[in-house]
Amino acid sequence: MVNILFFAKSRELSGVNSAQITVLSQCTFTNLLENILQQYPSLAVISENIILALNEDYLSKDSDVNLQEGDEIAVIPPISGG
Amino acid sequence: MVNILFFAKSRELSGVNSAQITVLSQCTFTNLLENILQQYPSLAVISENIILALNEDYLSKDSDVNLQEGDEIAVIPPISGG
Amino acid sequence: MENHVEVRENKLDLEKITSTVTSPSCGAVSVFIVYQRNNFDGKRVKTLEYEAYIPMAKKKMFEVCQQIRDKWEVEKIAMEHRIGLVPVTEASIIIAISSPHRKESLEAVQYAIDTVKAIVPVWKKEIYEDESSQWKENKECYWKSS
Amino acid sequence: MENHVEVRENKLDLEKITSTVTSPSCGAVSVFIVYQRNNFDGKRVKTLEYEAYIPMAKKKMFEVCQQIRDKWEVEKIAMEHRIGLVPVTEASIIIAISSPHRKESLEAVQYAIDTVKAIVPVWKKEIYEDESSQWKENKECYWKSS
Repeated sequence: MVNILFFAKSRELSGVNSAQITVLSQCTFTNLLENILQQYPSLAVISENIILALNEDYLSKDSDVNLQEGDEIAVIPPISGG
Repeated sequence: MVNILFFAKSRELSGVNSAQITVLSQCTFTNLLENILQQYPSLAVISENIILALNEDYLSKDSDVNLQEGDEIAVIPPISGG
Repeated sequence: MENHVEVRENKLDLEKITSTVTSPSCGAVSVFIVYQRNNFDGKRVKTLEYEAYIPMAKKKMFEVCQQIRDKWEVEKIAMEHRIGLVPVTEASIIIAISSPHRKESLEAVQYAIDTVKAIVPVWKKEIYEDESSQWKENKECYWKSS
Repeated sequence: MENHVEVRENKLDLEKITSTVTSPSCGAVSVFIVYQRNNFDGKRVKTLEYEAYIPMAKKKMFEVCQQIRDKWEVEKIAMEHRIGLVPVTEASIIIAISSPHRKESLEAVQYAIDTVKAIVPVWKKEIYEDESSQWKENKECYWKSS
């Protein structure tokens, strides 16, 4: 189980701020995103426009991901701070 | 007669803030500076390091100068504002 | 070497943020402030709403500080981002940087705002007078598809 | 299009100067502040004394504003220079510039301080703790011989 956080448009689409989900402990970025999209199909409309963060660092889209119990994944739509 | 103003080091050397002096009404920058140095010989030590302003604009060192009664000349050592 | 980073819900205090970077040995302070504009593409903006992934936002702001120190000789860096409802004409971010010489702080503050806009997870929603709203996207954000 | 220029004997008010350049249509404000340092070449500076050829200084500051407007699309410009005794750690000049987009105000504020140092007739005398003193010379001043 990992914690998943949603922000901005991804929060509005998923309808939740955060949740606990089960994902594969070893996978690619693409697998992980697909897995999240299966569990939150409402995110499909912004799926091309999302990056994921793991424990407060951005994941590269071509990276392999190793997840541990209690890790924090964030679904990050394009930012607009400043 | 023109008004002459002294600032910073030129004020300290001349010993006055301002004065009225008689100068040629038509001359070169170099003539005007020489004329001022004759009347205020204490400025000689900074003569290589001075620019003159006429009515609040810098004079170019190679310019001809036309002066009228009541004009304001300023003796301007290197600036250090900001 | 001091980095001050904050994400807060209340009004940003320009005087206070600037004073955190002054020091008797530093002559130059450059400050950059983003104020909220009252219009976008001709639509009147009623208010702005900011949200942040706060711990990650602070972590990335500290990373921006470190990147600046890798590139320029600056003394102190302060950056505060406001979140929540931000009224039009009020500041959403203030960045202040001091350095012994002016070139460094001026270049660093420019790099700072460019990089904050690219990597710090903060989101802005513009709420218009006709009650419509829109999540904005910084052009500096690399995973923006369009 | 507004230019605010002042040469004053009392303390400069950062908040007030910055507020003169904000407007509901301008998102970016860049500010540059010069604070007085407490040392020069290892000598401790006790206090600073500034003097200005005030009417010409203001005239040249307005010329700097105009040069900026010839080069960048900025909204409002404010610059205030303090004269008289300026305690160490207090500001001698504050320049604030607003623009619709940040690049303009950031570049303009850099140009502003560079040009002020080159053409505005203001002089600074550093008075050291050993009672010696020295008139400073900006390296940007073109008629400086050395």
